[in-house]
Amino acid sequence: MDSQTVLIIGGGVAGMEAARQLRLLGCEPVIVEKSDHLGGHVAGWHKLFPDMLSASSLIERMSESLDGITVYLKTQVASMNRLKDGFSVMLTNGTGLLCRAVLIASGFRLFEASRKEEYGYGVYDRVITNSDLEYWFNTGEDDRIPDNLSNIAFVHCVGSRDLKAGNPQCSKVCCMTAVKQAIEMKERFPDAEIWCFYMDLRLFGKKYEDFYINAQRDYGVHFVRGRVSEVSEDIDGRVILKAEDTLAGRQVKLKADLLVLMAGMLCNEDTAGLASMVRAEVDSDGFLRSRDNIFRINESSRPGIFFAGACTGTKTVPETVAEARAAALDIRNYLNGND
Amino acid sequence: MIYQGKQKIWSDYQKEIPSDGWFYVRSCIRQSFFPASEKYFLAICRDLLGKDIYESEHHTTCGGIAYHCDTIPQETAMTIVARQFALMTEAGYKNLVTSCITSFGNYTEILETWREFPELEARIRENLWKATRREFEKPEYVAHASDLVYKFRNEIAERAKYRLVDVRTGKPLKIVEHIGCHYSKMFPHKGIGGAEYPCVLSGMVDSWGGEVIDYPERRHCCGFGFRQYMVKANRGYSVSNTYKKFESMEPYHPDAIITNCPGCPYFLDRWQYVISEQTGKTYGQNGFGIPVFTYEELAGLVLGYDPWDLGLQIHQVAVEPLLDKMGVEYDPDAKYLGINKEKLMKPALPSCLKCF
Amino acid sequence: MIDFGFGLSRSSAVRLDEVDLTLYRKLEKLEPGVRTCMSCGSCTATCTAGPWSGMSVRKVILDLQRERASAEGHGEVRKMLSACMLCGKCSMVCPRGINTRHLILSLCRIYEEKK
Amino acid sequence: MRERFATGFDPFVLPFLVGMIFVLGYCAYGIFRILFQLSRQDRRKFLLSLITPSTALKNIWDIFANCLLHVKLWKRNRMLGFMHSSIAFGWFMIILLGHIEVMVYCPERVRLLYYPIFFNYFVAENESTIGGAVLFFLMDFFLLLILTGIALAMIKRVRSRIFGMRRTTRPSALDRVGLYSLWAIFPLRLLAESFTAHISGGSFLTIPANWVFRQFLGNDLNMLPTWWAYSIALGVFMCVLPFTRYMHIPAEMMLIPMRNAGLKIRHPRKGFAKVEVLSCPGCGVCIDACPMSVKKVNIKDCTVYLNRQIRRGNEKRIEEISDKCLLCGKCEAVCQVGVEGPKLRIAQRASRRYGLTPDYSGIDVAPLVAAAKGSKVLYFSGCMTRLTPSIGKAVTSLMHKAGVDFVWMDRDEGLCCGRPLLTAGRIDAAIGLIHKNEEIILSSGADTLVLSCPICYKIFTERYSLPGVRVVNYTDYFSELVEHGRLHLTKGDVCYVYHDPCELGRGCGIYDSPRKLIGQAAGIAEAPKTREESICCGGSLGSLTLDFSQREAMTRNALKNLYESRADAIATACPLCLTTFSRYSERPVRDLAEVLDASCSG
Repeated sequence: MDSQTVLIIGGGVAGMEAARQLRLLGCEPVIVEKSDHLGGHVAGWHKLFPDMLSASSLIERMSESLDGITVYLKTQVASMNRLKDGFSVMLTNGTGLLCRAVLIASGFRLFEASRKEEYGYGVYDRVITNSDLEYWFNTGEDDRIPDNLSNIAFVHCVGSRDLKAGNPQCSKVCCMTAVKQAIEMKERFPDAEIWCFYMDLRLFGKKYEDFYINAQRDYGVHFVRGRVSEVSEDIDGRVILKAEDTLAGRQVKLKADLLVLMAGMLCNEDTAGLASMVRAEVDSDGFLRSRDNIFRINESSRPGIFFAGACTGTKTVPETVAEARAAALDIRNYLNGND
Repeated sequence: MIYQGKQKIWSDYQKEIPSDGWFYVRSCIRQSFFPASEKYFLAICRDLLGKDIYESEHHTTCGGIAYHCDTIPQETAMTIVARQFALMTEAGYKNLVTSCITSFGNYTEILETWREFPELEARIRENLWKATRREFEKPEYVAHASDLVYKFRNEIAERAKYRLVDVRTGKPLKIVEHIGCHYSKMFPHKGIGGAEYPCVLSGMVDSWGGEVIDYPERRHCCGFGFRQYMVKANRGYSVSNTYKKFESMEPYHPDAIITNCPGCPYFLDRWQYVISEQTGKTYGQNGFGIPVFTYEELAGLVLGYDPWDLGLQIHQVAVEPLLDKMGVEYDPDAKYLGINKEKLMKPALPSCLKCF
Repeated sequence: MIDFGFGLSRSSAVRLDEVDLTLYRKLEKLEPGVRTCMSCGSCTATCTAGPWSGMSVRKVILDLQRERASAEGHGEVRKMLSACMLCGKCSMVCPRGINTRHLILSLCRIYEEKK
Repeated sequence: MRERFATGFDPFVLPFLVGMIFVLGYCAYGIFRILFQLSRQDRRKFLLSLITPSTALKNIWDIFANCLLHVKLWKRNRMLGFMHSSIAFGWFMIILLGHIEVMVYCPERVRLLYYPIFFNYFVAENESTIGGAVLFFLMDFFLLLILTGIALAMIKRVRSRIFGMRRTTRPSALDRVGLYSLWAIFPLRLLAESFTAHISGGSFLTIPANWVFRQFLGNDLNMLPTWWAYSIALGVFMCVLPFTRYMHIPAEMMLIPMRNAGLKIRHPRKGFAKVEVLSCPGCGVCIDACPMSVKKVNIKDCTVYLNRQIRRGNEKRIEEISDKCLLCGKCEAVCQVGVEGPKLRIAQRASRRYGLTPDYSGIDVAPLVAAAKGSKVLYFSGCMTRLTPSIGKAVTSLMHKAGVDFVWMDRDEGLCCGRPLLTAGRIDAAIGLIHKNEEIILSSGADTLVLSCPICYKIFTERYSLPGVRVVNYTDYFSELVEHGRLHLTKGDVCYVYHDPCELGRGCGIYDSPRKLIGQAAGIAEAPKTREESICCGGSLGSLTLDFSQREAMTRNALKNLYESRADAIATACPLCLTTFSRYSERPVRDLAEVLDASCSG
């Protein structure tokens, strides 16, 4: 097969950046995206830490760079068969294509916050998720967010580091997202008290600590170490949170006007299906298994199958972008036989 | 509150309940505190709905109280439970229904433990054999009696004489549902509706025309807590928890409380008197308390049984205001009459809580 | 009133939205650094007065942030503060550079104002 | 000789007279007030010292040397010394000569305050007499001297850098009035005397000037206005004097005998403190000396501004200035009149009211006493040394090498020495800790207490009462061990610059022994600012409000001074200096004990 066609599954940040790089490297990328838009989760986000870059402008800029690349929206992979030196792929829109390599960039899904029943997402009027809040930042539309807020609570690790929720892993980005959103909320509601309930603050990246200090010093955000155990609704519709302040060793209660759940990142539900089509492996955390997690994170154990972004584990946007570029290079080398 | 959200959760927590052929085990506490409740449960099931429910005079405590009071080891409780299973097996039944929530929790916990540790089950079988020469089959289904009433709630509603509606205003009565802790907090999938928003009682209230109120301390324990009550020095802790619940439900002005546990109705009822004596505070209208019912009592009222036959006169909190709201016919003078209509003495009235 | 031999006790839970932060707000004005405490406990670990009194700057700050409005006199905080020897080791080790000595002195003065 | 006016009076003297009477009255009232503010013992002590011949003589000499000749200032800065002494001494001489003239020519007028000042107006004398020639010559000479001083003062106002001052104070509005009237006095006197020189005589300055003026101003109409102007300038100066920094002129004359009498600051504002504050000439020497002034925002927190704010009674600023200071003592070391900046600040801090008072009575010292027993020599490392374990380790090693049997009394746990509390103004609390430590040390049975931390050392020497126990700083102790041949130092290759810790150097006067020790153990170099002028590391516990980030510039500035020595490494003798410098230093920083230990074979 002489074709330089590379199938990219997923049109999020990873897929888009990999496509751009692959084309620059002389390949012919084809993007298959199951939703009706490019950009994945980032497209629905408002601002990206740590530079507070507008997510929509980033996605716009990335989309523009895809001019001329075949993109199938609202399409999924129906079947995929390994050929001698490539793959024969059938898409759900009826298109069949032959490609030399496949890049899985299928990303993640947000933990379904209603599964943490005790937090009452979907049951109480004033409970939203991090993603809902970003949507509200973008559109200003959400009936659950009232005009006057005097206490806003953020609960970290919703569906992360939680065996009972089926995900013992850390989702890595939620702490920083919570700090970012806390600051953004304080800017919108300067008189509100903001409370972040955390188990550990995992703020590891460049400038993240600055955000944390700013949130404390300049915005007076309260950080309470302790996981919220349960939430109830009061007669006036506000929510009452119960937690332990583990540093004070005392039970605390908070009546909040808005509760924001920092839903974690899980592997996309269709990733396992994709993996089984090409006999790629799924790791113990449900994400795809890389050849190793240090040196060959972009490679699967099968020739011609590559990974980029959050399909192999929780990633930040810059990490995803870097991985997409690395994967493009790996694929190019693979196609040239320089493995 | 988004009702659809709850419905979505309820759909995840439905359990299969066989409609017939039950081996019934009574509750230690309820036989003393609410004997009429168990009597009317059997009456409703057998006489009204025509179900086959069998009980054996040989069954004993399940050991749950002693287990939760830390006075016997779990193995002992397991052996007692094994004997009950043996009684059921001997009687030819496969479905176990318990009157007591703690028994329900105890049976469930033991069965789950045996599932995880089969060697323990083997040892208990050996223990039982050595002690009593009995053998047993594990029940196919374990249900709580309230599960059955929940299952038959619509049949009861069809036969209802009264509804949980204020006859004077036509508005639904506001009912607080209180679930016993051992019902589903340990094993959410064993309870109807799960642990966070169980619907076993709220389902009954809904079908019988009442309105369930959801107050912040809904999940909280009634305060009984076994050790907390059993030791007198700890009773302040027990009543403080009950107080917390009443303070939390007070703004909603509930008309009644429905419970499915032996201890809960007792403590929610009696502690209202203690709280009134200690703080001067009552939670019902016009100085009355909030009447507390077992689900059988409420079912009995709905079905039109005589309140005094249902044993409501032995409640601390006066039930008459609720009876009046529901429009239940009753004879106030018959309240303290014995079985043969002989006059019993009237109890002394509390200083603060209004009673009859 | 009947003496049952037991009685009601108040909930020990702290109502975060009802906490009386007057003292803490005053302290924030005098020593804004207090906001950046991340409860690492270095101050407590190094405290010269600690072994003799249980003094902990971290706990003092937290108690001020969490104390219930009705709690009388902040007994524990006062006790800890009056054990401080002002040696300055906590200021030296604080990774956030909080001027803990000034924080303590300021608090000692705020209590004066309270009277 | 003839008196020009039989009355011996002219209305133009009135401004001067008013000013003179006002200022004398004010000072007299001030003296009584201050005496009244002193405690009974202090007052007694002061009055007795005035009639004690030795102190009285010392007072006279000190006043002459400091107030008139500005000896101290000369040593520090010749230009400034000349400027100040020319004006002060010159003016004094003019006044003195004026009185001599009156006494010589018209002794009956000696009681008129204005006569010596305006002698040349009232008395016509001829320079041809010997007396006249000498006196007029001297008068003109001193006037010229003053005018040179005034000229320098004017230049200094515009370009202070010429005088080696980077920063100087900003005078207040009244200060300006005082300043300009002071500047005006002497040129006006020259004018006035010049206009009258052909009548009243003059000398090398006034006669030529008179000749020049008469070339184009042919009549005597200018005479009276210039004398008026001169009198007005004097009057204005004296009337504003109590409200300007020039108050230091009379105040210092009070301060010197009070200090010589051994008085101390006992009240933050009254008595001795008041005299110190009034004695501040506002020269601003302390600004450049202050380690905080490396940052412009801190300039207004130097001692000169503290004095100014105390005089104005601006409580908010007094508190800010008092609390910010590092108490390094350099302002005091460079101050010409000896204003005790740090002590004045501690007194302000001590006057503060707290709702919470520390209470250490509950501390059970029994375990500490047990830990301190077992040897005649005790080593107390202090709190800060726990954060610099290298010091404790080096001291222990040196002690072992010297074969000293000792006990490290606060090795595991210890109490603070009380110095931080004292500097924070919590004096009673400090005394509480002092008593606890005294109890431990006295119960231990030791006779020598070695201290490696100068912060502790200062309070141990000043405030502790330890009869039978010799309190010694480790620099002195190790010097002795070396002298007695118990420690053998081998000179290494590294060259150290020694940083004088504030508390050890300016605080306790120990400058030589550390240098000598380092010299024996390694090479030694000096930084440009050293000994009394050493720059505080910026880590001082003295400051209550400076936070971590604000101190960095000070530390870097102090390091810059040390780098100029071109030494390889920095040595100091204070755990706090060690920690603070280590944070930012480009060169290795070592404690004295580490330096010695490295070169000591045992």
